[in-house]
Amino acid sequence: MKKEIIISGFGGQGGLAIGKNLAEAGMAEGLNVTWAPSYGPEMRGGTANCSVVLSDKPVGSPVFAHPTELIALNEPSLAKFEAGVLPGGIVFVNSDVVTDKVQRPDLTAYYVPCSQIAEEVGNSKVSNMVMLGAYVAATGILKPETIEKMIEEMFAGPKAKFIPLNIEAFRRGMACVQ
Amino acid sequence: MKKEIIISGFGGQGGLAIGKNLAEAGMAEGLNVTWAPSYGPEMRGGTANCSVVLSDKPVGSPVFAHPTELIALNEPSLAKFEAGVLPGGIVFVNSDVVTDKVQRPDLTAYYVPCSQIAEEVGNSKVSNMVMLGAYVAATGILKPETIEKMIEEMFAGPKAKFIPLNIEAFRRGMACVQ
Amino acid sequence: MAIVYQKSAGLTDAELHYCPGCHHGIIHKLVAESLVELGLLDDAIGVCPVGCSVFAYNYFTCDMQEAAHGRAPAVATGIKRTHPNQAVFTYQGDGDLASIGAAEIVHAAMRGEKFTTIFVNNAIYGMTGGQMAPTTLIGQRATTCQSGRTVEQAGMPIRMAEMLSTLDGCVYAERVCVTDIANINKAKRAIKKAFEKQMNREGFTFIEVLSTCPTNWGMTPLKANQWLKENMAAYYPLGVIKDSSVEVK
Amino acid sequence: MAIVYQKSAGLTDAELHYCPGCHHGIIHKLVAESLVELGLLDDAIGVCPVGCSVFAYNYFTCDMQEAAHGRAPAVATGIKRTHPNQAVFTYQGDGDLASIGAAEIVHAAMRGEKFTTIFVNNAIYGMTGGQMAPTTLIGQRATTCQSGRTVEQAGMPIRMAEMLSTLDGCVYAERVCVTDIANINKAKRAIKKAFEKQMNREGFTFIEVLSTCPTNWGMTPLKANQWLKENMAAYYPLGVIKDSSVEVK
Amino acid sequence: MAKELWKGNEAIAEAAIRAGCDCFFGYPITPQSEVPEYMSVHLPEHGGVFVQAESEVAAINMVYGAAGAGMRAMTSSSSPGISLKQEGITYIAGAELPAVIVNCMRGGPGLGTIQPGQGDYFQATRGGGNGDYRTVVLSPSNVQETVDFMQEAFDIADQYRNPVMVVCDGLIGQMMEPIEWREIPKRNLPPKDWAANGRKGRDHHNVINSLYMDPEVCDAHNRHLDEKYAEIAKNEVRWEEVQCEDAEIVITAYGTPARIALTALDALRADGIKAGLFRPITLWPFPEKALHELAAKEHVKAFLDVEMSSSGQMIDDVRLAVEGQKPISYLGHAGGVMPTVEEMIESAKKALKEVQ
Amino acid sequence: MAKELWKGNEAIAEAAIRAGCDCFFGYPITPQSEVPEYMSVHLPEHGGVFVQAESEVAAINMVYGAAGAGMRAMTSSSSPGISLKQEGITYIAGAELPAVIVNCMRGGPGLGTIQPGQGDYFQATRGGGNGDYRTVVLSPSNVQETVDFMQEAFDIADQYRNPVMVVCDGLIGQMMEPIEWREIPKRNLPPKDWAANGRKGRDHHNVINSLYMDPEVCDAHNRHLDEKYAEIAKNEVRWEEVQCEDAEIVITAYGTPARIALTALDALRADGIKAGLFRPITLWPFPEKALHELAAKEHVKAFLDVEMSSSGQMIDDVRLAVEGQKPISYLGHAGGVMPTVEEMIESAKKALKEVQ
Amino acid sequence: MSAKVTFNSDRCKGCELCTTVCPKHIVIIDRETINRKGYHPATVSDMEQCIGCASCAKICPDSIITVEKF
Amino acid sequence: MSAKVTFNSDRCKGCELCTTVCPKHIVIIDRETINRKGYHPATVSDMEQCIGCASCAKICPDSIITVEKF
Ligand SMILES: Cc1ncc(C[n+]2csc(CCOP(=O)(O)OP(=O)(O)O)c2C)c(N)n1
Ligand SMILES: Cc1ncc(C[n+]2csc(CCOP(=O)(O)OP(=O)(O)O)c2C)c(N)n1
Ligand code: SF4
Ligand code: SF4
Ligand code: SF4
Ligand code: SF4
Ligand code: SF4
Ligand code: SF4
Ligand SMILES: [Mg+2]
Ligand SMILES: [Mg+2]
Repeated sequence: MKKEIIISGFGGQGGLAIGKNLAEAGMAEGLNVTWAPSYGPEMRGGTANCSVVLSDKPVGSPVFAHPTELIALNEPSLAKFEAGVLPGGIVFVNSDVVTDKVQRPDLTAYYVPCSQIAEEVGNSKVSNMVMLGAYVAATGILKPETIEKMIEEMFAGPKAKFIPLNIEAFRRGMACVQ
Repeated sequence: MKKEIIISGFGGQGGLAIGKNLAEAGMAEGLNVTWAPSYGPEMRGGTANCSVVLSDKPVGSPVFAHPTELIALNEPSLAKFEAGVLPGGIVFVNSDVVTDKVQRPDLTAYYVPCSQIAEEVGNSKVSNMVMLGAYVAATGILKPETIEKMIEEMFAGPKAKFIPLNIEAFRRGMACVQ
Repeated sequence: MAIVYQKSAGLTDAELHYCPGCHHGIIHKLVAESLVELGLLDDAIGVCPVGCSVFAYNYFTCDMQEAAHGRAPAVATGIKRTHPNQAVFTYQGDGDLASIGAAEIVHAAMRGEKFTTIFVNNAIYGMTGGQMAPTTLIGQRATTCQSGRTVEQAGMPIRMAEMLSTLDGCVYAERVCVTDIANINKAKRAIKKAFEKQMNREGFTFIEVLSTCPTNWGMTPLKANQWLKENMAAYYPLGVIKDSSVEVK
Repeated sequence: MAIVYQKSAGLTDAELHYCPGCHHGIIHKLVAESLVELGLLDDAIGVCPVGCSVFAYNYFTCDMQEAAHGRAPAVATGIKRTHPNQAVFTYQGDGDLASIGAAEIVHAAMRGEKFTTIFVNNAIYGMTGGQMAPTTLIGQRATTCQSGRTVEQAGMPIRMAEMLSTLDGCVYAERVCVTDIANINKAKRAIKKAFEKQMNREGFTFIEVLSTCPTNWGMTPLKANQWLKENMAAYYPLGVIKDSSVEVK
Repeated sequence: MAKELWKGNEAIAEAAIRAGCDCFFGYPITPQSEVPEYMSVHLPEHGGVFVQAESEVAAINMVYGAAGAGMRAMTSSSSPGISLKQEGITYIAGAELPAVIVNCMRGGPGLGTIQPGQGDYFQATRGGGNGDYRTVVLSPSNVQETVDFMQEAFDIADQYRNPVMVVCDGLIGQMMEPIEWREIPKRNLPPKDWAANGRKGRDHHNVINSLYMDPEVCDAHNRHLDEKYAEIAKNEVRWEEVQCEDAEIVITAYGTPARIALTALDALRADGIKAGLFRPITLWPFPEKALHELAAKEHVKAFLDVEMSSSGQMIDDVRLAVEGQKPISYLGHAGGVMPTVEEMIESAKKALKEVQ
Repeated sequence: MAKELWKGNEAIAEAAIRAGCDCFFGYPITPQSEVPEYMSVHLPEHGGVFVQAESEVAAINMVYGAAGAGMRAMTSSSSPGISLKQEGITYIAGAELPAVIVNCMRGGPGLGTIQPGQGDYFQATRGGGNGDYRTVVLSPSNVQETVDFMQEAFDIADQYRNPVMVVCDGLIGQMMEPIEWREIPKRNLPPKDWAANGRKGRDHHNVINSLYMDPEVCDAHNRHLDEKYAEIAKNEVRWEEVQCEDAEIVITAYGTPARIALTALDALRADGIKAGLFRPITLWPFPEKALHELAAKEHVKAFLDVEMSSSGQMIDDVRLAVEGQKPISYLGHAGGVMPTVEEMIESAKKALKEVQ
Repeated sequence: MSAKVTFNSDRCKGCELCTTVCPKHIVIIDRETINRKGYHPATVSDMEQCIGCASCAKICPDSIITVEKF
Repeated sequence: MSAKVTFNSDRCKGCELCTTVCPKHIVIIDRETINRKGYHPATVSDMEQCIGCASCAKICPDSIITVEKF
């Protein structure tokens, strides 16, 4: 079992954080995980992406040309990475930002209105949790409980008030693809 | 035929110049020659020396541990290099400065009162020419005419007035060992 | 219909890679316009630094050389000494010029090298992601002084224009900024004057431009503009620091 | 019979390798005496440069480190930051400090590193045989400016004490010489004061000592002494350049 | 021990702190800037000293000073910055000071690219500075190893009074991976009675120095260094062999290419090709003997050296070790392009075909 | 042509001027300071530019600027100074600029000694800077060759747009020897239409640069460099073989040890021992093929590598070329002590005895 | 209308600097539009009022503004 | 004699600096002697006049002068 995921968007959209959450959760479930960011000089408007591997075997290459899943948070990301997705792979699109559609017929596409849902839930900052929910639900690679536990740990102590919000966002994201 | 000469004295005593003169003259006679100075940080009172090779074959090493001749312009030089002179070699001592004598019985020693002769000739600056004369006379490796021609070239033009003085010093040096 | 203003012929058509509102872009065009207006463009050789303006060679239409980090003054010396009649300029950031390249700028100034330095002081290492620069203000946060720069740890920020002005070879040093039109106009006058003095072979000319880094300051461009005026200009006084013709206190 | 004066306990018994009359030897002993008199010898760590004083570690009886050419301020920073309560000093020549090491000294001063620099300015590269230094006077001959230094080729000589004094981290800068007893006494007072300020954690302290190089100046020691007083002291004014307690103009 | 997710560069910094690093002197450069950033916050919390130096040259000389005064001192940088440190490193080696230098390599030459590279192998293993000297070079190929190697690096440095480099490429510096904070057995280290940190009553003054004016003394010093290097080579050489027992094609690789090779190995084995990996962990001392012996094995038919370098640098060491016993082919890219699993598979197959 | 007696360093400077050197940027250091000193007087007489730089770092970057603007630019230094130039050299290689760098080597590591050494072989031939690049390295072993090689150095630099190093040791720099000012055939060199020296109506602006942010582009640039290096290796490799036709023991040496070996050769032959000398003249490209073929000859029984280095650096290249065909032994000293004729004779005899 | 201001809107980064220097306060950010770079571009709200002073153009770091006058 | 000046003459470099600072002008170079370093060493011509001010010792770069006083 091995998932190779690319998460890509504008710098500041939170793609790197989604990747970290996936890696953290994978680690919590005892998987071998890696997270590798693209990095470069400060160029706003550019695309920032990261590569995440979740695997039951030791991870060889932390970077790869052909992801099993793509999470595209903006249009340039979809344009850049769609072609490389492994046949039969899944593409998650932040449909609030991206109006383009996935072109390849051999891919499963989920259009997740992350920001909209986040605002519905009450805080635009939780849109990443929505996408995470969608990913977890669609791939089944991670247990929802793991993510929820992770959320609880992330917001331990004084920030505990954010837990329900995040869990709600996560669940709404899961619901999107079910 | 190969001569390997070490000329050594205080910095400023002109030992390096004697070496250069030997090399120039050797070159003029079609020999293969090299001149190699010792070098180091400025330390007055230290000893400066150079190594000269005159040879009818291409010169391999320009430096050597066992000179065929040693020209010692001060006491530390004699002390330092006498032991290394090739058995049967020659040691030229500037007897105006060095009161020590050559210890090894297998060496020929010439004690040349260079400064004294130079002053007799009329200029303390030509003491090097005295030593050169001694060397040429004792070794026979270079023709006296070569040196005299070299002196003429060295003092060509406005400095021509120094020619007789230098030639005189050179000849007096030759006379010392005859 | 006459064109009152358009992109300078001294700039290529390439899109600038700078962050929104970053002053590098404004400073670029003032340099480009100055070269064009003085008729130097076809003659000029520019030297870019390592810093956010590392790609400046993509933007200026004159010949350009990319220097190693901090070494633009040495590179420019190599160029100008062998091309004494041509206009040579360096474009350097504060990390590049005031930190790693401190020896090179001091010595170019001491020797009175006849090129013009455009020193873009944004009080931070922009390109590498916001580390402390020698010009970072006391209390200002950076990724290598996350609770703000302290005197104890890093000393007081360095005023390069003032320091270089102690050197006779530096004949002209002015500090400007580009936060508004009045200052932009002043900055351009200063840059042109520097090039004129260079072409007159007067000596080393130095224009320090206070500049924003909205991204690493963590501010909007407008907020950054404001912060510059209130904080940077207070510590780094604007104006002529040295002019060998008119001695200014 | 009481000893009025003898070789300082701060100096080893090794013979100094300096040329006859070279001031390095005098400056060494002033530093050694100061350390002894302030009770710092057993605590002190000195840093030697690359230059004629490269072997200073053979002469001082305190612990010593030999730095790479020009990097003594960086080496001293590494020592002092990790040993904040001990006395740390660097001893640097003008090639070492003002040329190759310009960035390091500027930044040590900017950061206000709490060590003392003894800067021996003899207007020449002594050790390597008399090349031009940044402090070589206009008209002075050196092996790399054999007809004398010119402004056009090498700029005006750099006044390090004045330049470093523009930096807030430099709390004390004085220029002295050791040509005669009055000046030797002044020099020693300055050196002691610098160490005291260091131990008070005031900041970076800098003593520039004008010094002779009879060998490479091609003069007798006495002639060199004279030349220093007449020429060097004229361009490099003696006295306190900066004292953070008493602000001097 | 619970696993924690750490970014390579931050793990390096934290591991150094845990290894007792007293002081860090550095200068920003991508892709290693997280090391000084982390140090600036956390080293002082542990009583350590952080200074952002004015340059890489200054940083390495600060390391020299602090190390000479007996501290566990460290710097880190990336390729062009490491080039600037060469004089300082040869001084540290010449003066026999312990120090740890991290090179988070990017592609070259010159300014090159900020993406991962391995073009500094020669510089690290042969010494880019002047004179005859060696730095011990540890090469982790995952984040756990970067963590494990930091204490080793400080210990080896102290034990032999020699600079130790930890070289990783930008990818290892930037990526996150789960790690454990394992207890690494501490070595029995000699006292630093040579340190120039103030006499404090000592009957002699200590001197830190790399100058040996007298040729004979300098030569003797070099011989002493040589003996030390021979001892290090004997004691400290490390490598890993993966599925080499029956391998017909052996991939030689370190750092990121080595971990990519693990994936290629699986694929090749799945294809019925007996592939193995020989991974030097100490690049100097290079595991020459082990590789020579492996090359002598009947079942080994060919080697494939894989590096993030245009035409290979470690390949020289591989050739020196293999000594013509078996053919060696090369796969590599410089400048941020990483060799892919697919390329490795293809090259391995080609290399095998050529010997058949 | 009359012979003239010249000091190595001054001959280097004069030869550079005659080769059309436009500008020299340098910093004093023993034992090469006569180069800048000579240049400061004589280069301006020929309309050239001399600047005493504030440091070796500045000097090499001045070379970069002048070379980038189309000039024949040069610098010289000695070992620690060359270490400081490493970043600059890799930039010059990366930006493909022609430049000539002289290293008048002294003993190391660190400050070491100012006496002659050869411990910078690795630095010169492998690149002490970051990334994959090569400098052409010419190694004269007498003053005549230093003179002959200067024009070649500038020409090779211009032809391939690559830095060229001339490495000699302090002895060759300091000694005097008779030389002739021979006419070296000039190469047909490409125009420097890439130079950033002002557009002057050109329809595009020229850029001098070693930055290739995009990994693919950087990789392609590296491949381009590699092809260039392959071409240089094909065209420019030089070596000398002395009495190798029947040699049983072959001494490999360059620079001063090579000329000392000539004396040893005579002595060995006089003793009835068939000794030869294989002298690489280009250290990079190393005459690998020629040496490999020589090693294959029946009559060659063993090699003796001799260097002014503690345990040898060129010996790696010798081993890479010989590839285990014949045993190689080593004789060397670092730090100013030169291998003597006597040592060479003894070592050669020992090496031969060991194979018998 | 005595003057015309043209924006190369695709390249606008929405930094708002131009909006701070117009003497007529007619340079505004068009919050309704997102350009291909993802920014809200600047525009002129009322070209009639423009006096062609070129201030907006002078400050634009990306040099995307052209000003013409009759 | 109220003071005594001793020279470690073997180490004297004959630089003459000490001769310039003696208030009594009694420090001189002994041109009759050459020490093992090859220099004419300094000496005191008339010890009686010495006031033990230590000036000669203070300036000596080689620190070879010791001054004692009753
Ligand atoms: C030798 C070397 N050291 C460090 C770097 C990394 N580096 C790139 S840009 C930069 C600093 C940029 O800051 P600044 O000069 O202020 O320019 P800005 O980006 O702020 O315009 C640094 C440290 C490098 N490229 N080379
Ligand atoms: C990196 C490096 N460059 C150059 C040198 C050669 N060098 C030794 S001392 C010196 C200059 C000495 O001059 P200064 O600092 O003025 O000291 P002085 O000898 O005059 O006391 C130089 C250039 C060196 N050792 N290392
Ligand atoms: S990081 Fe700062 S300096 Fe660099 S382009 Fe962005 S705003 Fe400008
Ligand atoms: S060369 Fe000059 S500085 Fe050096 S010891 Fe001699 S006199 Fe002193
Ligand atoms: S040209 Fe002047 S008036 Fe017109 S929009 Fe621009 S700033 Fe406003
Ligand atoms: S200044 Fe330029 S980039 Fe910024 S908002 Fe105005 S038009 Fe757009
Ligand atoms: S102690 Fe004073 S008085 Fe006595 S000799 Fe020395 S200088 Fe003269
Ligand atoms: S000062 Fe010292 S070295 Fe010089 S002459 Fe006097 S005693 Fe001798
Ligand atoms: Mg900046
Ligand atoms: Mg000096």
